[in-house]
Amino acid sequence: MTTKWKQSCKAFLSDKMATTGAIVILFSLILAVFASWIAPYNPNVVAEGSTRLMPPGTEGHILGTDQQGRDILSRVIFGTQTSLISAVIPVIIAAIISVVLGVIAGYYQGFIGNLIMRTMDIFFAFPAVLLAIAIAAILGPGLLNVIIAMVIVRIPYMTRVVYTDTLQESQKEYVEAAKAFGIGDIEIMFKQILPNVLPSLIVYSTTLAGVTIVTVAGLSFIGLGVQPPTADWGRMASDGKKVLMQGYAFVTFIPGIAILILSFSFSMIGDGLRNALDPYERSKAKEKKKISRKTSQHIA
Amino acid sequence: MNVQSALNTESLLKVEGLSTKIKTPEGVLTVLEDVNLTIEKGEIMAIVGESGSGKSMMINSILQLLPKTLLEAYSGNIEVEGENLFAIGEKKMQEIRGKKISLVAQNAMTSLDPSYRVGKQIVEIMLEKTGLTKEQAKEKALNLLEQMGIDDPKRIFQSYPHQLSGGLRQRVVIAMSLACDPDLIIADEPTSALDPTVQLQVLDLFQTINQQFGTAILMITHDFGVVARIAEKVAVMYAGQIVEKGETADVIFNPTHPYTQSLIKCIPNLDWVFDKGAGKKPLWQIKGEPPNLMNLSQGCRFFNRCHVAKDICQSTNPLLKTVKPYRNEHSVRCVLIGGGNE
Amino acid sequence: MKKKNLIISLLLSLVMILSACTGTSSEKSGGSKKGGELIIGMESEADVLDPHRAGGWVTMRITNQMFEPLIGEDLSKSSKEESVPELVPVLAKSWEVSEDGKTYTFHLREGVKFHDGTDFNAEAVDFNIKRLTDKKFEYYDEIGAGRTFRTWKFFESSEVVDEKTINIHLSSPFSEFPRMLAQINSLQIVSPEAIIKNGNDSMGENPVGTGPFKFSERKRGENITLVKNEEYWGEKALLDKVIFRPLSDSASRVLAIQNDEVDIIAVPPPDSIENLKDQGYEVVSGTPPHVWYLTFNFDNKYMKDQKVRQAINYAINREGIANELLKGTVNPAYTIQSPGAANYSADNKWYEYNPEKAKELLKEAGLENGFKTTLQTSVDGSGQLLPVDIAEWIQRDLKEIGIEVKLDTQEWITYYSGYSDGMASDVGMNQMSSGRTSPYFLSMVAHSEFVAPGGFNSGKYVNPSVDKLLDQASTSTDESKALELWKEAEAMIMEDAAFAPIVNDSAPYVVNSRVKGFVIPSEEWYTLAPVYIEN
Amino acid sequence: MLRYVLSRILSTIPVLFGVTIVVFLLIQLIPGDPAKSILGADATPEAVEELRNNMGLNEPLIVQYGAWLSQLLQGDLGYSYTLHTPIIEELMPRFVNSLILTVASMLICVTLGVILGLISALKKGSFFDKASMGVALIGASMPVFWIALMLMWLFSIKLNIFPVSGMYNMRNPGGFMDLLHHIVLPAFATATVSLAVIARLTRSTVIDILQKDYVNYFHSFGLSKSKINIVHVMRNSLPPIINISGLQVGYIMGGALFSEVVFNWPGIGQALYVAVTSNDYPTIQAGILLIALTFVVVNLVVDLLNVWLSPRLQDSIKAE
Amino acid sequence: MKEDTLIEVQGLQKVYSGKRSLFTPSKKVTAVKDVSFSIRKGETFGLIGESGSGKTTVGRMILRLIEPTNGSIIYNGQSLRDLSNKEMTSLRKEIQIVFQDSGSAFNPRKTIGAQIAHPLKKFGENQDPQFIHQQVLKMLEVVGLRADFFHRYPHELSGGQRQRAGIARALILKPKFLVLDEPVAALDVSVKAQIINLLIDLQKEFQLTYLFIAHNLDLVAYFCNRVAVLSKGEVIETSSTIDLFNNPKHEMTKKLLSSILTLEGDLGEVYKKRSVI
Repeated sequence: MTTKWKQSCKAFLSDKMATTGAIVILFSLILAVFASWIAPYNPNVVAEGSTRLMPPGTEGHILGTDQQGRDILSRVIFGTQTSLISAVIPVIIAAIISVVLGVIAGYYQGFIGNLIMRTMDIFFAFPAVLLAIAIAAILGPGLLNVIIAMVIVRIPYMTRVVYTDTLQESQKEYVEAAKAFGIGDIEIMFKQILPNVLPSLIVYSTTLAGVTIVTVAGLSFIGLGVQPPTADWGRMASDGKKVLMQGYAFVTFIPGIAILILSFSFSMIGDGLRNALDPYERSKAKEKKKISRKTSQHIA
Repeated sequence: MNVQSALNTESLLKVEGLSTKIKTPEGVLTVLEDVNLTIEKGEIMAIVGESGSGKSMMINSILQLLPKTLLEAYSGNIEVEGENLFAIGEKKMQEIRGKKISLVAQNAMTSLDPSYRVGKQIVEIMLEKTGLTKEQAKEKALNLLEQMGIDDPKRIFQSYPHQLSGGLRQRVVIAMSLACDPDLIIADEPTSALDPTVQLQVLDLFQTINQQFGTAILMITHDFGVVARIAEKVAVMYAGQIVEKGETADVIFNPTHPYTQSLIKCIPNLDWVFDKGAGKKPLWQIKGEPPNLMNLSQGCRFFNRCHVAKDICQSTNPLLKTVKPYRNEHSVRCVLIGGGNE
Repeated sequence: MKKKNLIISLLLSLVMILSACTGTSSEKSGGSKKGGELIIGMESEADVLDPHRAGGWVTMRITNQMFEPLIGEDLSKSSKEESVPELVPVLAKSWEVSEDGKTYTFHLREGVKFHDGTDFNAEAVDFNIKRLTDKKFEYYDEIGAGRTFRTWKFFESSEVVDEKTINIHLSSPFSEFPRMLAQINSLQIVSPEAIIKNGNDSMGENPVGTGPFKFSERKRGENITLVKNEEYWGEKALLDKVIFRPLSDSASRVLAIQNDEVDIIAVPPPDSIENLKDQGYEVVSGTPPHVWYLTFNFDNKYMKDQKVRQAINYAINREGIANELLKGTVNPAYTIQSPGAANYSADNKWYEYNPEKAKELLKEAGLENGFKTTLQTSVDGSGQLLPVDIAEWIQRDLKEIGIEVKLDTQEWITYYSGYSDGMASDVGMNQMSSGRTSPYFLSMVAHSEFVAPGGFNSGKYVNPSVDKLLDQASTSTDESKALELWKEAEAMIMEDAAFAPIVNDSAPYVVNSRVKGFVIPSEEWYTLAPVYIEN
Repeated sequence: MLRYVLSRILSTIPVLFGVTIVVFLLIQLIPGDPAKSILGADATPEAVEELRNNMGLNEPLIVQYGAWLSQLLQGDLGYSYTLHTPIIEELMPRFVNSLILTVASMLICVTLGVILGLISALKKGSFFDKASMGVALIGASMPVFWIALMLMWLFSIKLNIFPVSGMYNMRNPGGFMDLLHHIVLPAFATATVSLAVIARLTRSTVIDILQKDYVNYFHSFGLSKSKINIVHVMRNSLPPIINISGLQVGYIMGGALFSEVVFNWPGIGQALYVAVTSNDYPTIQAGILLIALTFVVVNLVVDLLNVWLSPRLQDSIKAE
Repeated sequence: MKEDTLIEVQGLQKVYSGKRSLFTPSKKVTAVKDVSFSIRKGETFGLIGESGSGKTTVGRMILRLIEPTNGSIIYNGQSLRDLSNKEMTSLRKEIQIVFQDSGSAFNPRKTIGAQIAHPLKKFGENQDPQFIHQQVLKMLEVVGLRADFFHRYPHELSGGQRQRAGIARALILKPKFLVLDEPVAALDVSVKAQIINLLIDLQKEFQLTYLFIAHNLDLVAYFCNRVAVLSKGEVIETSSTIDLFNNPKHEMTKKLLSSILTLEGDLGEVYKKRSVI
């Protein structure tokens, strides 16, 4: 590990909020992987002797049971699976695609760059949530389709981030130096420029992962998310609205809090990473303020 | 104010034993140590130093512009016309800024608000700091611009900063610094970003201002050429300390501190160009790099780079000693010349 | 379900009968109470208010207040009073059928005017018929025709005899024709003048009919307001104004009635009903023609076996679903025929809960060790109740007899539009909720003519004997004969166990107690003419 | 300048064109048959085929696009599959209602967001700063529908302060005050996330401007802090804040879908929700298109506003 | 072309097409109008001019980092503009550039050693890692950097050290011709001299030819044999340093010369003095 990364790690770990966020994510990862061992009940079936809407604190059901009598704790635990998958996978895929598009567009500019970025502009005309809804509505509900929708929706934003960074980096003299040695474009783009673009993309992706959890929950609310009976926080929260009016707020409240905690943790890590990658990032951040304004619409 | 201090008001600015400590993530840093300076009314003084020598900290200390989050502590004294800046409180300090002492910023481009016409920015200062009406302020601003050698002051008045060339911008900033008729202008490397031809014009402008308004000027620079051109007195700074000060001619033609000597010798000698027989002399160079203030050794701060250093320099912290006590004070911080403590 | 199509509507403004029967009210209190403004919280936004084009019951419940058919159903009696709404004359004061059963003669009511002031007459009826049947007609309406085609299955021609008499000629006897005319999406009479003046599309935006309520205004997403038709030909409505308010979220509907923002709400969440009753609201329900049933896939190797189908039928605890899961808002269903139809009898029960019998049957089929299969269901949808919960209940019940059921859940419309495509051979069964007051419903679900893909017989159930019975029944000219035939067909279908009926919705409405005269007949819709608000 | 405005307006044409293509293609990707959707699952195959022909669904894609676009240009958004009405009639009144909600949400998130961000920036590192930024981040981590549900639970059910649904009290509509009473909860629910975004951006922008040379320079003249903050810091923070606020319009229109559904607000979002759940593709198509167009217009306005606010941009435009 | 000419630039021109808008035709910006000069083997050729005069663009065009709009560049008898990319790549070993230290001349994410080694790894004949490592260490020594700088990151170096590393990188493939693009402009006075001395030493050691781009004249006067003065994209005067300083012909040149600040005041004073003598 290079000293730079060591420094960044140190800075990150000294950030209490970010570390807490990382611990929460790690914890939820463990929950997701070992859900079947950890969860006290089958999340999709009413346990023997359970009745509907047992309040939190009931013996055997710490977080109570839902409107069908299923154990909420178990459903929350299993819900980490879909939440993590739907948050992380689309962001990773979108990041990979965006890196290619953004680096090429930023490095070549001209016709290719214009073509890519103008295409992205078209997608910026759609509020991200609506675009996701439209795509998911057309593809039909289901986890895979949610992932596809989120990938499509995230690409323009991430591409823009990569593009701006690449644009700046490619004007720097170390790139000219590489060109002066006759080093090929591909190598310059992906070996020289990319490492400098990645940190801010990682920061952005982390934040986006948090946002994506929230967006996916929104899709679930509309019925476009993961299909029942699979435990999914967004759907749990929106299904709970049926009994919300009768005073059973916890059915909605608990999964919502789970979404909040996970999403918040990703944001904290994002913030922590941003600070940790300082001061190098800060100088860059200034240059690209203009763009970050555009991209801060990401929360969508 | 008692009689004694009233007598002392002769000096416009008097800095005595000033040390400035700031907070950094790595710990407390002493950026200025034991700085002594006096500027009389109507005088042009230069401070010469390379990056990291503490020139900017000087300005921030004098105008007390260091944010609380950054400042650890001051020690020593700064007096303006006999008033101790550390004692007068923020309100009075606000009075002094702009009216008594004003600043010519280093980078004129970034020091003007891009959203307003430059005239408005000059007028704004006048309106707040002086009792002028809007019309009076505008008239005065136009006058000032004209005095800055600007041909078309009305147009410039109506321009936005980005519409002006570097030289014009610098003139506007100088005009701004004169808005409230200050007694002292501190000019922070006002020409380092300019093309050589423009640099010369701006330097001349400072001289004109000095002569015309009797304004004292503290010129911060890294270039002895600039010093030679306009300053009457000069102080050479190295690593947060003044290492040599005196009348310009004395310092330039009789540099005493090894650092000053080196700096002056670093300037390329052009004799070979004009005197065909002269031939090129190798360029004088100082070895090494300026020290990191974070980990200073106890002795002389120039020790590592010094071409005449002796063992004693490594262990003894030199004091600023007068080497030429008569007529024009010329003092040097070097153990080998003036001696030191410990 | 959004049995969105086809059924008839009727405007029940048979006011005379009404005032007599429901008479609890109007007479005693005299004029003082007969007014008021009624707000109904609907389960979704209505679609187009053109009665020919309307696609859902939600809309038909509104258009039904403004439009009238020639023959209607008596909606003034609750399901308990009358399990099948009686056919009554509305805009036709009487009608006759020819000997061969192919010609219907309608004698039209006199003195009827449309809301726009134009006269109702035989020409108007003819215009309406042409709008739905005659492709060459200037005002032919494709969508309307598409929605009402079942009524016109045997239609040949119409003939204006005189100002107040019209003949309709059929190509074959059609015993259910009068009942079909009384259904929604049939021959509700719209004002020809309005269409001639403003075009076919205008009827949806500005409906003009003959009913006891007139259209006032519509704010999309907010409300549809009807006002009393002061010029009504019969007994006038009691309410001054009716506001239909779409509240698609069931919880919001509950809250809205609790906050007194609405007077009546449709489809309350089952969980809320006890609560609301305790708070003094009335829960009105009936036995509308609705059945939630499983369709077995005859392409599936297990489901081909009649014994397996019967075993599944026996294995499901319908009482449990109705009372425990759905809190008594539904009744267990033991026949595929939906309530409200003449041939329906609650006493006709097939396959009452008997898991032992089910296991036995499986054993006979050679499947004592059980098998795995898939059940497709939607996640929600109109009339679907709580489809996933019900499916999960069934999943548990079937596990008891060794059948492992995998649930394949789909979003409603995807599911609904795929339903008529049929099932892949690895899918064991799917599920639907539907129903008609006409026994013709049996043909829709079980006749080979409607086999998927393209028809409503999603399981591809084909039994020539059933087909024959159904055909005879629908073309019979003798009503009682037809009834017998329908019953015979029903029994045969149930013996085949082509379906597993699960529950019948009782369509509960929660009503503020000051609302009087609101009755749920054995239909998917109701009349508001006798309703009033008690001060 | 006028020329720039014109050319900027014209430059949205390719974007709009692209938007129509995307929207059109989206709908083409749908499996299933629109004709069938219109007629219902139990329609006869013949009827379906006939409708397909009449709807032009058997034409090549490009012909269909052309036809669709030319209809669009005439203000015809097509027919709803499920409502059987011209979509424009369905959406336009709702569009107005959505705009009302959007404007209310914008008012909330811009005023509160800017105030919060400004105070946090000026008191950087203070408890207020940390607390409000923490809350802002939490606010941005919640699904809108959930915020809406929780607000509804607390304020409508538990405290019974605000109505649960709708825009007006149906029984006795009370004009503006009634609207205000109804709009509070949905507007707040919609605004939360944007409020957080605006607060965070305002904070970072102001902190950034506070570090600018010219701000320090004006300090060196002894100008009062509050005046510098107002005249210089706020003025220069304005363009980014306006920019982000403009972008929030898009987010708010997206988020409004959720609060409209929860609070039964008769807006375009609610119509979209219904369209999505009933696979009414033409309505989805039209709704998305309408919102995208609005968003493009808002962005255009924001861009022009920024140019108007930035002398530098104006000049670079003149130079072009 | 004379025997001893290493590089000859003829009528070099660079026109940037500005952004086109719907209503205005694209506006063209001429960065370099007409530049011609030739550099002899082993000499240091100065290119001076005020900011915006196009001097940096000329430097970049010689390396074909920027494609010229017009004109020819003849290096050692070969027209650079006619070379294929492949041929140009092999020629790049001979022509190198040292940038002004702006902190961005090195990739911040890679060690100094790796970056100096990079061209060797790419184009060197001997690919033995040990050999490459040795070469880099040798080069570090040549430019006066300790071996432990090999593993450092650019931001851990001071400006002067980075500039030395930049020179090392440029020299690693043993080039014949170096473009020095304001290599000391951002450095402190005390460090400036170190770098100039280093460059002078290296020139002797490796028989290098320099194109020295600068905006202030004192260093040019000291460092260069011949000078071309650039103004608004055009060469207004080319001559030997001595001639130029003693006998400036163009007004602009005179103005530039008189702006040199010396310890005795500006050079104008010197001229006055000399003319008196």
